[in-house]
Amino acid sequence: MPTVTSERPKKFDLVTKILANEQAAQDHYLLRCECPEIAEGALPGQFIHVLISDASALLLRRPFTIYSVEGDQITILYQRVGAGTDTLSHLGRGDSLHVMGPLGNNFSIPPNLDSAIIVGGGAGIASLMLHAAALRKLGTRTLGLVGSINAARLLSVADLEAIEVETHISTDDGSIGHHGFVTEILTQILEQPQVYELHNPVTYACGPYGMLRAVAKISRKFRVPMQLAMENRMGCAMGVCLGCVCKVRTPDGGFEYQRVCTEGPVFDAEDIVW
Amino acid sequence: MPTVTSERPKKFDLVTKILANEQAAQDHYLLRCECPEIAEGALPGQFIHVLISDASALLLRRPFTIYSVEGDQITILYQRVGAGTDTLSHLGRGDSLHVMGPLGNNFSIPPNLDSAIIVGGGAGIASLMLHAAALRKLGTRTLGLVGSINAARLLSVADLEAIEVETHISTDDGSIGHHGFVTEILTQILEQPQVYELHNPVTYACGPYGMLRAVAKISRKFRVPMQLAMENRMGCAMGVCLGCVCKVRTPDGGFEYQRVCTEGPVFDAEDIVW
Amino acid sequence: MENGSASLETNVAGIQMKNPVMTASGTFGYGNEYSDFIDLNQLGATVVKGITSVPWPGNPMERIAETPSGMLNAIGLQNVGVDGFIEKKLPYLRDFDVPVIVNICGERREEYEEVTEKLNLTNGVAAVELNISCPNLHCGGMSFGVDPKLTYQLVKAVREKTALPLLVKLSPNVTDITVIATAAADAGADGLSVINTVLGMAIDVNTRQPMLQNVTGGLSGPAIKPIALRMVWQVYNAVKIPIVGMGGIMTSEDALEFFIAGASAVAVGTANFVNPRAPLDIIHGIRTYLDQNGVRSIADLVGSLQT
Amino acid sequence: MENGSASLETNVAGIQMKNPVMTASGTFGYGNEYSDFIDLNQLGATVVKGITSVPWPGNPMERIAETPSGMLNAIGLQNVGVDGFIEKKLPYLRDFDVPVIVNICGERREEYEEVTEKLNLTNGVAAVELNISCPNLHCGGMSFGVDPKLTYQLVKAVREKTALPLLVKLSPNVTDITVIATAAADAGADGLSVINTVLGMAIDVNTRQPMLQNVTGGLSGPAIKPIALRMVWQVYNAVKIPIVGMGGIMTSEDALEFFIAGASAVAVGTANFVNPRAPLDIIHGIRTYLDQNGVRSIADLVGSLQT
Ligand SMILES: Cc1cc2nc3c(=O)[nH]c(=O)nc-3n(C[C@H](O)[C@H](O)[C@H](O)COP(=O)(O)OP(=O)(O)OC[C@H]3O[C@@H](n4cnc5c(N)ncnc54)[C@H](O)[C@@H]3O)c2cc1C
Ligand SMILES: Cc1cc2nc3c(=O)[nH]c(=O)nc-3n(C[C@H](O)[C@H](O)[C@H](O)COP(=O)(O)OP(=O)(O)OC[C@H]3O[C@@H](n4cnc5c(N)ncnc54)[C@H](O)[C@@H]3O)c2cc1C
Ligand SMILES: Cc1cc2nc3c(=O)[nH]c(=O)nc-3n(C[C@H](O)[C@H](O)[C@H](O)COP(=O)(O)O)c2cc1C
Ligand SMILES: Cc1cc2nc3c(=O)[nH]c(=O)nc-3n(C[C@H](O)[C@H](O)[C@H](O)COP(=O)(O)O)c2cc1C
Ligand code: FES
Ligand code: FES
Repeated sequence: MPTVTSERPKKFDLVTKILANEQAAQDHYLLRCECPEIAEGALPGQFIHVLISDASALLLRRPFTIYSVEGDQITILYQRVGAGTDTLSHLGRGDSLHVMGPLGNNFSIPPNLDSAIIVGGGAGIASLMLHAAALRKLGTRTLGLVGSINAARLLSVADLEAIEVETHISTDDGSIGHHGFVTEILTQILEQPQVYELHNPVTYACGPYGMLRAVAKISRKFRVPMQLAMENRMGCAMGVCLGCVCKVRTPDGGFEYQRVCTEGPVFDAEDIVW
Repeated sequence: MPTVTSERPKKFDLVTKILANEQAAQDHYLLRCECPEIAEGALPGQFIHVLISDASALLLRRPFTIYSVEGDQITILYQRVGAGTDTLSHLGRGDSLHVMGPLGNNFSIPPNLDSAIIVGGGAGIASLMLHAAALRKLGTRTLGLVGSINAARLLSVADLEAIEVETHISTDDGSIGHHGFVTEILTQILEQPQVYELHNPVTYACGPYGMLRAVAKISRKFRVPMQLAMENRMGCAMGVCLGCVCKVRTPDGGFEYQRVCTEGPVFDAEDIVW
Repeated sequence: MENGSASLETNVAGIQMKNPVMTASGTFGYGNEYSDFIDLNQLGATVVKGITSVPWPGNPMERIAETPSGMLNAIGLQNVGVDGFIEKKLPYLRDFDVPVIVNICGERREEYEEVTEKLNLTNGVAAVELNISCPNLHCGGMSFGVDPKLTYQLVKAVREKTALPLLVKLSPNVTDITVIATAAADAGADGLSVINTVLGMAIDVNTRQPMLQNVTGGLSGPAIKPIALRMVWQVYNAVKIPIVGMGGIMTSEDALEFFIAGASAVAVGTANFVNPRAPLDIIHGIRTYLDQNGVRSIADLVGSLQT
Repeated sequence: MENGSASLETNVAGIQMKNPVMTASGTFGYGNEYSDFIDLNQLGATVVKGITSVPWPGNPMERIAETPSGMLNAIGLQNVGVDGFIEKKLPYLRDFDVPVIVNICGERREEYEEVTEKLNLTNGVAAVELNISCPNLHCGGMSFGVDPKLTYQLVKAVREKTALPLLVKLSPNVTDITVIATAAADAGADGLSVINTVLGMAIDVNTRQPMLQNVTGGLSGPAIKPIALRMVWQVYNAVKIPIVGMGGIMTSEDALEFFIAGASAVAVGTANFVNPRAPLDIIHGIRTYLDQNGVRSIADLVGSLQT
């Protein structure tokens, strides 16, 4: 499997205005803003680093993957988990936002890929949507495994179906779809790939750390190549603070700490030391 | 001259919604909100302590005098001077505000007072408006000396004239009224009180420290009693941090540091050690 | 205690409290100031403003300044003196069912002893908090608290004068707080208050003058919380006597961090200026957390950090 | 220099700079990372991430956490080692017209000496900044910087090895920073960098785990500005060698506070993470201030505090 592309678009640091910031599900929001420079070059899996408020006790920016691009506009899909995303959720049309991006590397598609599975846990699906669109544009058969706590927090199913991704839903409480984890669905699918019309699929995943580890283990078991997007805590998002690292195997059998913001967020699952 | 009343209204700590927050002059704003509890008891010269934003780098509240009371509503008149008042100026109708008050002591009116002069420098006039209204309600002849940097920042003249306070304007740049300081007008008036139909007037003043000191000196020279409102930096505004003190003469010929938030903000000019 | 909920009752350093939340010295006056907002009886304890042997005028203004997520103060221990305190301030507090902890300070050892002896003879004092960490005195104050020998001597001297529970309030302005903590514990302190303010400074660039007339002052508020927490954890691992944790506590989450780091009780300081109900909100939040996490008593949380 | 405006040129500790604004070690990488946003040639100087004799892996994650107006880090000096630096990082920087200051660290004196000697033989190093204050090393690092004797010995040893301008970066985690500053000056330092991060800690109350895998970390950002300013002012009054001030500088007003307190230059750290153009905005703001206040050169501002 080829590693991720190394040609990256130029980065921009902009002040833009929010065009829309609407609830997408319980505790989740879609925020759209005009960023022609970022929209132009953004690759699937890349993210923006957002300054939520000036002169505030919240010092650092917050990273969010680019969920979709329409013309000059980009959209992010974010979950309200703490002070920053809470403040963000209270902003509205016309409020200004400092945005840096596009940052990081991107998901890649091996030549002649026949089929793909994307696995999104919670807001993790946000990192996969642009990539799903890229896969579908190439005509790649794509299954979308979408996991959430419950029906009220289920994300992106309509957006996936609109681009003809075959979605499989699971919820922790069984309020919709499979009662259980996405990992269970993944196992079931990989046990009988032919049933799902999958030929040499690649798995792409994003979600909580524990889910990623589990998905990586399953993909490995079934010898399915996997790319995953990490969501470590970030400082600079520009590769200078070394705050966002994850443990990555080196060819010599050792390991090194690589920057999720720069060498990632997308890694080959085989390379991650869990 | 009797000292200030000691009967103080109960204090409240409320969350209210802003009803209006409009520019009154360059860099100055009138903010109105509904606070029945505070409106009911507020005395002229008393202030509120305002939490401008939660979870913010601006830790402390900001004190503002109650400019006017209409029914259940109170209004403050504030100048944008720093980060807090700048943030405040960006809030609008419907935004919530934490308000504590009414705080501090109040201006007092000696029995049978015939005439009064209020002297407001810049936003200092905000502290005098409610008192001017009280004076006029008693039928006291009241002169209003209003000083500002320039015409664009001139405050409250219409409000004063509406309650028949005879206003005298001065600006630093002469763009309206007397070209110079309010202190010059005050001297001129006190040199010929009869010309201005003043009989045993009392002076009430609020404004920058330097102006207050000058006004106190003039009042003293003409043996005119004077009350002034101090605007020291505040922490708690409740009398516990001892951060807001000013130097006050004690009967034994010494001095002590008294709390502007509790023993003040109104002091007898004679008592202040400058 | 609310029905069916976790117990917040605790005894720290011999001070019996309904809950482990105090108000910090110098930030809650003498109890009466906040009476329109808060029922004193609901507090775990209240620590009064630092008291000295004779009344002190305090520092000239300006005495406070705001900094990012913090404030500086250089009050200079303005207070009515121990006699004034006993006569004018304590009677009000005695009417409540809340332990009163008296924070004491001085320039020389004898002054600390004198104040302590007067408090011994007074009803209504639950404990003494020895302030060896005031950054706003030129002699005395912090100079005791940055030297382990002086700390030991002072604490020992006061210990010999009183049977009241004795807390010693440590300065964060030291290289190794465990050395001072150990000296205080060895000299007989019943508990340690960690931390006092951090020495800081701010300048008005337009006038090129310091924001405080005293030039430097003590930094408090959320800005210092990480420093305070680190010191509580260090002290917890170094001494056996209980710790009252403080420094930047605004919310119950903040308070919980201190318990987990090793504090047996917490004190709320600067937060009172912003939200007079902060101590009550914090008590409520702690109770909710204990209930939700199935923790039966606050003691089970103390020092429970998983490293 | 802009037409008709004040001169920002300055020579600090033998480092000739277009303006007195540097980027702080560990917060600006090796210069190339921010190339999409900022023209390196506009900086007064750039200080690179701490370098050691051999490559270091750094600490396990999580390495950073946000705190009120600040952040904690425990990177653990991950770096490519001095050889890797000279080979892979320095060539890029050499192409610019900006002094490169190399921050060096080690566990033992010999390591500092070894790194220094390698830098002596290299083109394109404007100065060495001796990091004796890294709070995230178990041995070495900060343990030098909190002991005046060890400071003296280490600085003297490195001084004897190099003719490069030598800055010594001080730790704020000390009782009296002037003692360490004096030791470093006496041992031959050309200038002092004040301050490194303040040791702090944060806890996740839900997991009861420290926010940093290393438990404690270094606090930086606006929260520490009052502490940093106080220390710059103390050091300015204690030693004669120039000071590079840092700690929480976000705006030109912040930087001006440091000059007025006694810094001859400033370094911008955490601010880079929030606003990559911060150093340039600060340079611009300083120039405007000097012009508006009729100050002819930055040197006239240094230590101009009116007390
Ligand atoms: C490359 C990348 C892409 C991401 N994309 C998305 C996305 O598209 N949608 C989405 O909902 N979330 C995304 N995240 C996670 C998102 O950045 C965090 O949820 C957000 O920063 C939390 O901020 P907060 O202030 O609300 O929470 P906090 O109160 O700061 O913390 C709440 C929780 O969020 C974690 N967190 C805090 N700061 C960060 C940070 N800077 N980076 C990562 N985690 C953090 C904390 O560890 C804690 O568990 C992404 C993270 C990364 C690194
Ligand atoms: C009792 C009292 C009543 C007041 N009434 C009014 C009023 O009606 N209208 C009005 O415009 N202003 C009034 N003030 C002044 C007003 O509180 C300050 O202008 C305001 O707090 C500044 O906040 P800031 O964040 O914008 O400025 P900052 O950036 O904090 O500082 C800018 C300037 O304001 C001063 N300042 C900062 N904080 C305070 C504070 N807490 N108290 C006083 N001064 C401060 C600073 O010293 C500095 O010179 C009053 C002050 C007091 C003490
Ligand atoms: C205005 C003010 C006055 C204080 N006075 C005292 C005092 O008299 N004695 C004392 O031991 N601590 C005093 N302190 C320190 C506090 O009790 C507390 O230790 C410190 O402020 C840290 O807690 P905080 O961040 O919650 O405020 C004072 C703090 C402030 C802000
Ligand atoms: C992520 C990070 C890494 C740092 N790495 C180093 C380092 O390698 N060497 C060093 O001397 N200082 C290092 N520092 C300290 C900074 O150079 C600076 O002294 C400190 O952060 C205070 O400045 P600030 O508040 O502007 O960030 C680091 C700081 C941060 C935040
Ligand atoms: S976030 Fe700073 S290196 Fe990745
Ligand atoms: S502001 Fe705290 S005592 Fe007045």
